[in-house]
Amino acid sequence: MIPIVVLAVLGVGFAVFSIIAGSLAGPKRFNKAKLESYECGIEPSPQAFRGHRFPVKYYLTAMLFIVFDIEIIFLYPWAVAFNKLGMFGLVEMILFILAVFVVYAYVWRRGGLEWD
Amino acid sequence: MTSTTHYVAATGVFHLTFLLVLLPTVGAAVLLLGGRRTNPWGHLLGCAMPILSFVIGVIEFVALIGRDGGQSRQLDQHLWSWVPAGSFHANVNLLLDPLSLVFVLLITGVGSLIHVYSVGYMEHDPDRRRFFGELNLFVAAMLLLVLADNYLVLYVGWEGVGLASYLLIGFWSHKPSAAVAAKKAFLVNRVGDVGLSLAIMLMFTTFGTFAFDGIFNGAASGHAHSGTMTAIGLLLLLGACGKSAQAPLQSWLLDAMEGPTPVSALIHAATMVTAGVYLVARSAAIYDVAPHARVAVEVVGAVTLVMGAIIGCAYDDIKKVLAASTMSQIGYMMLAVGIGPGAYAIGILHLLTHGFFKANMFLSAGSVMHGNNDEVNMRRYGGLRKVMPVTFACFSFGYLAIIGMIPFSGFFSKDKIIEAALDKGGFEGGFLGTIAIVGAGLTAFYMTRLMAMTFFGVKRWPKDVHPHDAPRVMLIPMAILAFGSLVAGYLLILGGSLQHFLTPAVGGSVEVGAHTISPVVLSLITLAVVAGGVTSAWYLVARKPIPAEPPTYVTPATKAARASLYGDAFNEGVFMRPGAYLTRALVFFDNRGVDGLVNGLAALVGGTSARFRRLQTGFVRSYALSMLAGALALTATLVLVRVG
Amino acid sequence: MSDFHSPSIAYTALAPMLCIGAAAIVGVLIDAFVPRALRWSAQIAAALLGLVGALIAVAVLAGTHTVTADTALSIDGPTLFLQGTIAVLGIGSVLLVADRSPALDGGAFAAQAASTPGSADERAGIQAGRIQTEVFPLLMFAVLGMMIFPASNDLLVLFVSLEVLSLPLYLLCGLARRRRLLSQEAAVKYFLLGAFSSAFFLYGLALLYGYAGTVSLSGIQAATLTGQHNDTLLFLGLGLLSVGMLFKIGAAPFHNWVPDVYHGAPTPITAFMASATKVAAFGALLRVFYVSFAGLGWEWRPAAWGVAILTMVVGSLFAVTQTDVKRMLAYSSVAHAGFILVGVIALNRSGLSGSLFYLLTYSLTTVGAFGVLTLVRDPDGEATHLSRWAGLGRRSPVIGSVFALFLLALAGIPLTSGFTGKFAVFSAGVSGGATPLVIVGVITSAIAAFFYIRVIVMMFFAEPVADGPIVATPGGATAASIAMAVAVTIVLGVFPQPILDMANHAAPFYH
Amino acid sequence: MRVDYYLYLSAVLFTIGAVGVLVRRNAIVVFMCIELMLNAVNLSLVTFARMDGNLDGQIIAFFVMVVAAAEVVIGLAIIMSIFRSRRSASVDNANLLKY
Repeated sequence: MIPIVVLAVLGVGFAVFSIIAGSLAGPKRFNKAKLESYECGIEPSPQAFRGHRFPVKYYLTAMLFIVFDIEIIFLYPWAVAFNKLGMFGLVEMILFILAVFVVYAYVWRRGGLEWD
Repeated sequence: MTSTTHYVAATGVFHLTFLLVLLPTVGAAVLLLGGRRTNPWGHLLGCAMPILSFVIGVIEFVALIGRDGGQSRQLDQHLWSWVPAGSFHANVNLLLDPLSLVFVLLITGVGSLIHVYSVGYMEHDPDRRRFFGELNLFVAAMLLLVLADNYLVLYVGWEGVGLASYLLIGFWSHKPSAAVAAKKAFLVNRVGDVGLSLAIMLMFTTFGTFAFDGIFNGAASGHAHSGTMTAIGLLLLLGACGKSAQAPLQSWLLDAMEGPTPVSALIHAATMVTAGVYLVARSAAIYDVAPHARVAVEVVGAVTLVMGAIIGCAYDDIKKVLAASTMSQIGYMMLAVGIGPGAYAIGILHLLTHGFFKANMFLSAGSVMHGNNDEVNMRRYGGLRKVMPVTFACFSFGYLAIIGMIPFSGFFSKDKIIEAALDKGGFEGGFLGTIAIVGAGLTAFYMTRLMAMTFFGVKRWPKDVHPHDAPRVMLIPMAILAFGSLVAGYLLILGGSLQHFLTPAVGGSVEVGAHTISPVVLSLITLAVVAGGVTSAWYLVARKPIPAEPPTYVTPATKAARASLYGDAFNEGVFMRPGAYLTRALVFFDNRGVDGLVNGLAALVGGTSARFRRLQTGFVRSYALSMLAGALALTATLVLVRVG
Repeated sequence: MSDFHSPSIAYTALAPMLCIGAAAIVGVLIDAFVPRALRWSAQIAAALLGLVGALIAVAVLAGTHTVTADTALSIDGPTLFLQGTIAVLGIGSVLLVADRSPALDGGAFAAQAASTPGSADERAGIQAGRIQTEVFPLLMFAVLGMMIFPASNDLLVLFVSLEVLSLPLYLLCGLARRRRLLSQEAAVKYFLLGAFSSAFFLYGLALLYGYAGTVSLSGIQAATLTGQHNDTLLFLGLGLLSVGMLFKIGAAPFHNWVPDVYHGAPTPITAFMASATKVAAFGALLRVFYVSFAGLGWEWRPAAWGVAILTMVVGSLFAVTQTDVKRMLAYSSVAHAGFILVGVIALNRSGLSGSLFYLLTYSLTTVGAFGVLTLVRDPDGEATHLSRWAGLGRRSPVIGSVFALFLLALAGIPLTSGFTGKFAVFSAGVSGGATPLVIVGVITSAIAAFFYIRVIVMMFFAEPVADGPIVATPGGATAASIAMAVAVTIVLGVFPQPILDMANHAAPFYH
Repeated sequence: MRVDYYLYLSAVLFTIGAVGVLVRRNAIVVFMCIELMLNAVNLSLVTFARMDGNLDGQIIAFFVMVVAAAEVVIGLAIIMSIFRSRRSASVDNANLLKY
């Protein structure tokens, strides 16, 4: 028990120390590149609208991600119990994925996946 | 009534019963939905339908007379199954028995005459077709009401006549007063309707059926709790009060006079307003086991009969006087049906004779108005007997009938009621009898006043008015009704024929042994009181000139006018000052108290609504708050009920 | 953990729901693959086919009693009755939605929901004659949720179907072509409050799960019978669960959204919400209370009485001073929810069948009434303000009389379906020992009659306004929808017996 | 270890969410509060599943998450559209429909 507590204290202490020390010790010289969003060194595109609003495209993409991401929640338990579920589970899951694909087709055909 | 009620299936000519209702319905549908195309012949169709119904009614009457007495005269025509409620099925059935047949004849007979009269009366109205359509709708609904064999169908007719009455009061909707009157009639009637619908619910839960026979047999068996029966009786009475303009729901009737006069004659004098009497008479079996409710009926009848008569003394508007008198006369009928076994038939008898003479007087009043540029103020009439001789003659018949002069019809029916009231014996009988006699005196007073102000004295109409008798199409129905006012009494009373005829429906007359006062003596007393009323009215009203304006409105400028005013104010006081105060108090009560109550209720609803609708703020967060509060209250109640 | 066994699924018994689901998915595919010119008609065809198919399936299934999908769904009399009702309402609403005749200025829906109101984008969309065909799949998904809702035999399916029916409705509310700010506001309000109420529902579900260890309705019933569990959990859960369902039926004090949302939403969608949503939600409410909590009647009745009385009073009282016809009908739907609650509280067989019948009559009349609303138009859209309706009955007697008929039916005047329905529910209430409630019901109906009649008086007795609204000649679809409502309103008033018998045979629940 | 503390925590979270709905003006924040309520319920569900020793609660929590995700998508779309036409996401500004 005690080693765990010690480890935790050390970990938290180190994190707090690094943040505080960094902000105290580091030089404060800002330029454009430093203030920009970090996108693996690529110029972020497109720019945020007048400095504080992002185009709706980001929203759309994020929403599509959430919707398609959430199907995993059903795939995962099914995969875990795949052996027990047998044929029935397979058929149901195929139906489920087909239904998701219908929506995918809709999004694709109506231009939801195009950036511009 | 100890015998069980049992209806036999309709056969032969009685299969036509449904046509009674169907014909006017078709008429109404064609006229109301047909649009302008039906304008040229609409009124003819409108007249034809009730006349045809009347013919069928007469045929069935003859056929019914031909049958053996008793239960074979109660015929049930099954049309279709309507509402299956639980295990029981409410049917749309029509019941043809003596009671309903009497009403059928009254409604279609008087109704036909009034339809014919309206052809002339409404001749220049652009909406005459709609008028006939709505009148036909009324006849259909009223026939359904009286022909129903269960309370549910009766309720349909009840709502139907209410609707038609509402439409017809507001027929001249361009007049704001008519629209207000229609609204008031609607509101007051809703109060009564709630009573009736609750009564029906209660009967259904008590007896498990809506049918008359089932309920009456159940009531007669005496299994039901007496408190329940009293409650049913009182709720039915509430419904009857609303429809029949009985205290305390009487106030709408005076305002209803805003409708065209034929409507006042048919709906607000002869037929619809008697529906309450019909309801009580029909529910005789219920009142037989609910003595307390019966007393309430008597009291309502007695109160209204005096109240209506006193109010009748106060108005200068000829139609309103007649309306007040209608209230009063229906009070007599209520009193009669409240007295109970043996008197039901008398109440119905008075209802019939009243149907004749009151319709007659309304139509005559319509004729007077017709000839006086629609003037209703009696102070602007005077001396009309010379220029409108036929109208005067007809009205006189009605007048003599209503004050109960021998040998006019009112004498027979009203005397019988007074007799029946006194025969109850004891304090109750004496009290009710006295009230009925006083009412007869008051009736004589205000009717004489009306006659004197309208037909006698000097002419007071403006120069540009040229009073004249109405066209023949209006006079003939008036004459027929006037004739009816004279003879209806004999025909109905001859050898107790009506009572005998009605026995299967409302029970036979019960002879009370000795009369409290010998009928002859009683008749003489009543006649003396009536003569007193006539004389005092003549002395107080007709002897002196009548100012063209009612006293309160006269400016104090002219001394001479003032002098005559004081006299007039004095004369107006029925029996000196106390009477005057009483009159005014009652009129005040009627205008402010009851109206105030009704308007107050409406204002309460409207005001509450206007205030609380501000709760709907439009803010999502306040809605969420109300939901959260609701959720807390709901769960708290659930948990507390469990704990507590 | 027990061994898994495949649940048996009676696909035939699910046919009505499968039909609707298929139609919805086909609708999505149509939007994806069919060329723009054909989309609209293809969508209508798919939606109507699905609904008619569901109706036929319901008719074929009549008399089925089965619990399927491992006790998740119960296909029994009430379910089929309600599914049939919903299918009919769906047909009526789809017809209203489908009407894009020029007289209606191109239908009720926005050319492009995403474009900002008043923007050039929006004008361009309208000029190009663009239309949002997604309305139909959304509608069908909502219908699917409504079909499953009353069939749900466990709380989880109940929750999921509640959301399936709600989510498309949130969107549909915001799609009005005119007065878009109102429409969007309605959508936001409906969404936020709807999600709020779902959270309550869900918490109730969780507590009941904690109480019974299961979410199946029969399981919960069994747990209540043993009485060996934690009662606090039970009643807290029951209360919170009820909040979610009472919200959907629009019962006070959870009714605040009703007038705002009904007012702001496109009228065909209002018609759909006021009718079908109410039917589905009452179906679920009835099932939950009749199956799981019937044995606790004495415990939940006081609260239910309070809600019913409040609902009736609030609905009819607030409607009295409304000056907008659409809003007035919204409050009237609140009052009607109260009347139906009387049948729910009766907690007996006739209460169930009475409520089912009432739902049918009320909802069809409502579809018709809102259908008429779409026809009375000013240059800038529907003329819903009461003053604009003055003298309408004189200028166009047919539409005036039809609307008067619907109002009379809503007021419960005899010989219309509304009377029969009210009668069925109230008599059930009396036999179920709720006489005081019925008295309140009768009195509030009397108040309610006042404002219905007021509109009729306005239409027929008032002088027509000078530049009054135009009464559009309905396109075939709207006319068909309204005609259906008229026919049902009259027939169920005069010859209600066959349908009443059906409702009687539909009861009780099978679980 | 007592599991019922999680129930209390869940109730507290639920309440915080409900109160947040009432006091916050920004539609997005209101919506986040509703999500908090849903997730508080999830905590309850998982706790009850643990107490009863069956998995139903956890499966239900999955379903709740899916529904919540769908709700997010729809809700944000609606809030976005009203924000674009009104330039404000305050729920108090959306106040045309009342009385």
